Amino acid sequence: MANITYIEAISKGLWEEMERDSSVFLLGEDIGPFGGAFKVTKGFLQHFGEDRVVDTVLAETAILGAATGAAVVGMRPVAEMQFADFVTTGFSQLVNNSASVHYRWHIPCPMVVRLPSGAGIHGGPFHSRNPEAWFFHQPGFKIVAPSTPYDAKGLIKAAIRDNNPVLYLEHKRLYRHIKGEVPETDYIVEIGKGDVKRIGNDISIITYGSMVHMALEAADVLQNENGVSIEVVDLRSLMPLDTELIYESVRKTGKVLIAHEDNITGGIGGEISALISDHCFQYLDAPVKRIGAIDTPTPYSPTLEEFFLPNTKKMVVALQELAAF
Amino acid sequence: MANITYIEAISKGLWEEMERDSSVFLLGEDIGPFGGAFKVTKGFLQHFGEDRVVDTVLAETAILGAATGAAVVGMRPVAEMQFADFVTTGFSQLVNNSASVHYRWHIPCPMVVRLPSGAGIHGGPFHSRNPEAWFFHQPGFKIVAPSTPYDAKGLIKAAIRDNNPVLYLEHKRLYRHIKGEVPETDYIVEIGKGDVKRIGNDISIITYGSMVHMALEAADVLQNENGVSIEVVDLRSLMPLDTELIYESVRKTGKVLIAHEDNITGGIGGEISALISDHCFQYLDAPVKRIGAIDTPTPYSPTLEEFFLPNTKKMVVALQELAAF
Amino acid sequence: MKKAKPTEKKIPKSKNKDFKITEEQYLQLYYYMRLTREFEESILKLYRQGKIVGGAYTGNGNEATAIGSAFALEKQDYLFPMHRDMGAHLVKGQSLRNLMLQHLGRGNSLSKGRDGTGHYADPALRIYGNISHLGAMIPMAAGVALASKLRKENAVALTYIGDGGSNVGDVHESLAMASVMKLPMILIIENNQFAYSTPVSKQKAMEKYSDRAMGYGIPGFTIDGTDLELVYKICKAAVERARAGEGPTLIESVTMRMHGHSAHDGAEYVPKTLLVEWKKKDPVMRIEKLLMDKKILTTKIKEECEKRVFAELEDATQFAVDSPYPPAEDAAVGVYAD
Amino acid sequence: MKKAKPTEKKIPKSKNKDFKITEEQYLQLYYYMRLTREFEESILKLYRQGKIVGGAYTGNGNEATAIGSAFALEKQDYLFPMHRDMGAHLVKGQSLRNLMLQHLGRGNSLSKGRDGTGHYADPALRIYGNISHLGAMIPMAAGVALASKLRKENAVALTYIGDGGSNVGDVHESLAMASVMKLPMILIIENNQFAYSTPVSKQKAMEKYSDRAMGYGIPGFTIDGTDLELVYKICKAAVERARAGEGPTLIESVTMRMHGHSAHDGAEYVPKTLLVEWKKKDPVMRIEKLLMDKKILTTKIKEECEKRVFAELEDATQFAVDSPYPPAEDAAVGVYAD
Ligand SMILES: Cc1ncc(C[n+]2csc(CCOP(=O)(O)OP(=O)(O)O)c2C)c(N)n1
Ligand SMILES: Cc1ncc(C[n+]2csc(CCOP(=O)(O)OP(=O)(O)O)c2C)c(N)n1
Ligand SMILES: [Mg+2]
Ligand SMILES: [Mg+2]
Repeated sequence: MANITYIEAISKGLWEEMERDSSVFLLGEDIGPFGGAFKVTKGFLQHFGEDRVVDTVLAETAILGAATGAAVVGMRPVAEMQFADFVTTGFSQLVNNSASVHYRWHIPCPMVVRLPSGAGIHGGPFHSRNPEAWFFHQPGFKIVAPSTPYDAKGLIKAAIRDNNPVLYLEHKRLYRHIKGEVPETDYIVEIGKGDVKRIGNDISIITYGSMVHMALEAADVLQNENGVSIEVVDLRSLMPLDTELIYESVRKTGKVLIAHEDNITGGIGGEISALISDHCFQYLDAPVKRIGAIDTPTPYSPTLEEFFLPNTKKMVVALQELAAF
Repeated sequence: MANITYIEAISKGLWEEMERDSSVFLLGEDIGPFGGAFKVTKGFLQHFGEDRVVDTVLAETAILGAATGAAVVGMRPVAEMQFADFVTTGFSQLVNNSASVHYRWHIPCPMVVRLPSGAGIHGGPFHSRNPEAWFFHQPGFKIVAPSTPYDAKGLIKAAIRDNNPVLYLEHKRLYRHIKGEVPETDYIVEIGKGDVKRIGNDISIITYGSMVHMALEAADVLQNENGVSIEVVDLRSLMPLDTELIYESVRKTGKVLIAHEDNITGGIGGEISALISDHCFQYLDAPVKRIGAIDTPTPYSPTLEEFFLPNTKKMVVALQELAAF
Repeated sequence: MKKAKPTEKKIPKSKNKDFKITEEQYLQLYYYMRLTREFEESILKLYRQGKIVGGAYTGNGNEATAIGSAFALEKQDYLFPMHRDMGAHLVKGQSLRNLMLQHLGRGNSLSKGRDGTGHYADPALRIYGNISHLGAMIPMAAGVALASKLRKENAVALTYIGDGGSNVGDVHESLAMASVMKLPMILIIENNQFAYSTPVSKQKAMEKYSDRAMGYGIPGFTIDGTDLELVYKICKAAVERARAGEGPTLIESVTMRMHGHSAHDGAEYVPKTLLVEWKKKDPVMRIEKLLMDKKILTTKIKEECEKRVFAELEDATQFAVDSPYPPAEDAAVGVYAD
Repeated sequence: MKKAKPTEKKIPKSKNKDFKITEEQYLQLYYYMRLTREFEESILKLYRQGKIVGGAYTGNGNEATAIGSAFALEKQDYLFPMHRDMGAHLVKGQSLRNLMLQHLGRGNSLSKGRDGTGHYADPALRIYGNISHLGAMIPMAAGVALASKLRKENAVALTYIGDGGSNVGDVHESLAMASVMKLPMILIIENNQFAYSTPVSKQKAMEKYSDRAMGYGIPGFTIDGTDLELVYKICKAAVERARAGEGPTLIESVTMRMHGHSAHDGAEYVPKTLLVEWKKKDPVMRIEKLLMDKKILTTKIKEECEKRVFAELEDATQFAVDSPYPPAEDAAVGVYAD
């Protein structure tokens, strides 16, 4: 066990998989000598060499398309987007090629796209994207979004071993902000399995990524100030969803708050809410509530961004309303 | 009044707006002498000339970006995608530029993107897209999806007059399949207003586009075979949603089937379900149900495509289950 | 850095000096040319009979380009054909039955009915078909070329794009990547005078598509795409170059789309004179005449060839028509690999 | 069709033969050069003080390119600057206060705090700032050029991209469109030797970026981007050409990014010798020396200029620092226009 940051956990997971399997290679912008904009791949070039750590031209369509091509012929590329926002520049490759390869061609497409995501760092409209909902709607992807160093390492390893295109959302605000115990022995976190990060009885929070930490804080507040017991379900995988875990929690508590940092409308919270309504109808004691960013681009100024984003305080208010329902 | 097809209604609406406002112009692939892949703009070049009907190079990013640029400086471009599927090739322009212009720059971006959408014509995975959910999730767009010639004409005219980027989904299967009465006098269908296409008391179907016609057929079956009275709410606008109309219908019937041709998971049905659960919780007599395409790419073979798509029969089954709940 | 010449029309000197086509190869080529032409005619016939599931795209006029280029490949090389390159599929080893099944959307087709026409992959033959989005396969071809380079496979990736499709951003990004990394990739721009209804004069302002090669520091050629020998030899040189680790080549093959854009398109927008002009350069006729002149092809061999072609087509058509559509529920499986 | 020459280094002959720079213009240019340099130094200082909201991008080394090019525009022309073109904003008439407010994300900034740095638009000045996605503004610039053409406005759209960003597909599609339609657009590729940490040798395999012009049938130039006069004159010729309806021009301006990629980047990956070499061509020093040599600039004028620059900067900085952030609830409004 080592107490390491979220970003170190990603690096370690990548490193171990590259050691384990020579078909794994990295490609992206500035990932070589520079080690990437966030330094996830620092030292990789020196250790693994130029054939495993491939610095590319500045061109996301080429990166994502090349990753898809290499995957189709049996390599295991891990493509880095410098910021998740820039995945839009190669969108067609992902939704048209990568996602449909197996369905149409019956060939695995074992690739990973690393997406440094999320707001709260004053990045403004174009360095703050949470891109999950677009790909969540495209059959063919797996999508994971770890909240802890343990999950970050376990999921990057699982993503690399998976035979499908996996979108790996790494929240930039967690990179150096969150530390945790991570085994140094080999382990994976199974894709498609959520994790109850706090057990509770009165309200379920269904969430993932950076919001898990706010949910845990909000749960403390509710416990201490209102005596309300909150269960925090960390999805970890957005696709496939661990619906059984969600339903189990909802059947127990009867009240749900779905929380994501992404814009509310059309976010994956809508789907989760619809699934819960459909499958847990008779267990619900209150309407399924959602919290997320308001429906605007991510604004730049600190005052605006704070208003825009969900946070612990806003969650506390939503939970108190639910508790009172 | 004239009895015309859905596609004629679109052409007429375009034509009238071009006559009315000289800042309206068309751009796209093969839209000039050829009149477009579906012949929506047949005869336009001859009448309006090359400065109003602009044949472009084969390049969707350039088309959508150029439309955005022209709109920002006060033109009213109407861009045609030859098939809605190819909007993915210019995705970044739309979600990054067009959608955010007003929020970030405080300048209107009055453009329309025409998207020949939908499956059921054996187009296979890449000529069958229903692209609405991606853009539904991006703040900044308006999205309309007419089901009748009347709405098709009224909405294309409203879209052109709107000061925002409007995505106009025209269902290819309706083009020459559906006829209806359309006024020859000037009128618009207001964006953001749905329409109850059939009044009923027992179950609400919330739907749009080609599915409206299946909903009406299914409603007949339910009425005749089961004595169940179905209300059919045609959204017409997907963004903004006419939530009041939806809630009103649900409060009356207490049971809801949301129907779209798009893949279910992450489709806009999830959002609508979540909104209904949140705002009509105490009126619901049954879980909110959804019907849509299964979660795969659109397959090519007729047998597969039929299994993949929702249809009247499947709606009837879903409605009967709801009725029995 | 080697300075790319704007266009070289001559065949670059081979290191092996071994681009001679043997008699046997000539006859093979002739067979593929005839087969491709007749196969596509069969497709059009089936289309008119309502047996094709979706649209039908044919490459009449493009046979020499498709066949000459694919003939330059070895078994280990990767082929990413476009919608007018049926001949390339055949040369790379694809069976008529499989191609027919694809067009008829049958359950035993390579794509199991999930996609049509040339939209399939056959890893054993190293054929990876296109998707509809023009240009979208080229980044994948670059990726395969990259994989080949990283694994030291010595395999080349050959791909194609139309005069219209060449304007899509994917093409540029792929060429930028492939040229910088010296990937073993060849891109053939099939300039067949039209992109759907749009004449090539509305797709480009430069003289020729090979003028774009210089912008990536790679060799560029503009050649007569109806000349089978020339196509083969240029491509062979490009393959050799790619295999030697010297990077990609851009080849503009100038041809004419002799049919409509797809089977439903009457192509009234194409000036008749243009068709008359190009008819004289019909690639199938050209090779036939050449081989007759060379006395490689005799009337007897020709007749045998025709018999073989028609018999094979008969077999494939019957086989495909008799094959069932996939079971409906099959639609739901296979989104994910295990 | 006119055959584009691969690269022309000389200034094309003007029809007006009127590219002479007056003394007054020289002094204006000098002022902008100094102002830009000092403005960006202020930004870096504010960044170190934690007053900039997000990242801070500066154009040290790029001043002559930004200023010389924008100086070639008229009032009716459209400017689409990139992140290293602060000087272009200033020349086109933007106030220091507005630029400062943008960087500090204040509520009274042109973007009302919704976006930062040069990411704003000022329709009155016809400035349309970039978004972060490299290349994404160029299709918009093409669209504005198209609007200008359709409305017979006689206005030109000038835009920029980096050596790295030039590989993005948007650039290719825009040049394809602009060249075919002969749109009044000018694209300057600012080759400043690096794209973030990546040296330009890993972004291109051709000799120079202007080699791409031929691939669109448009004129291409590669020039010393530290030479203010040269940049101005080439751009003036390109503007004239565009205004005459002859279409776009591609200009590679060769410079050096003398700072890190952004304020947080120490740029350890840049060889020190390269910086030393380029320091000798510092564009601000170059123009200063030239004007001194020409006796247009005297010590007195220089001191006055400096005083003015510092006073203006002082004013703008104070004004921006004193301005409030937008009210939080403001975030919710303005997604749609009425
Ligand atoms: C990205 C994209 N945009 C539009 C289309 C629609 N489309 C299909 S083929 C075609 C014309 C293609 O012309 P060209 O590239 O010259 O190839 P050709 O068919 O002439 O061989 C068009 C516009 C498409 N398939 N993909
Ligand atoms: C499409 C896209 N991909 C990646 C990035 C991240 N990024 C920002 S600036 C930069 C380097 C840009 O280099 P260059 O284009 O040469 O411009 P310079 O900064 O050197 O002026 C990168 C990779 C981006 N902004 N947009
Ligand atoms: Mg063509
Ligand atoms: Mg640069």
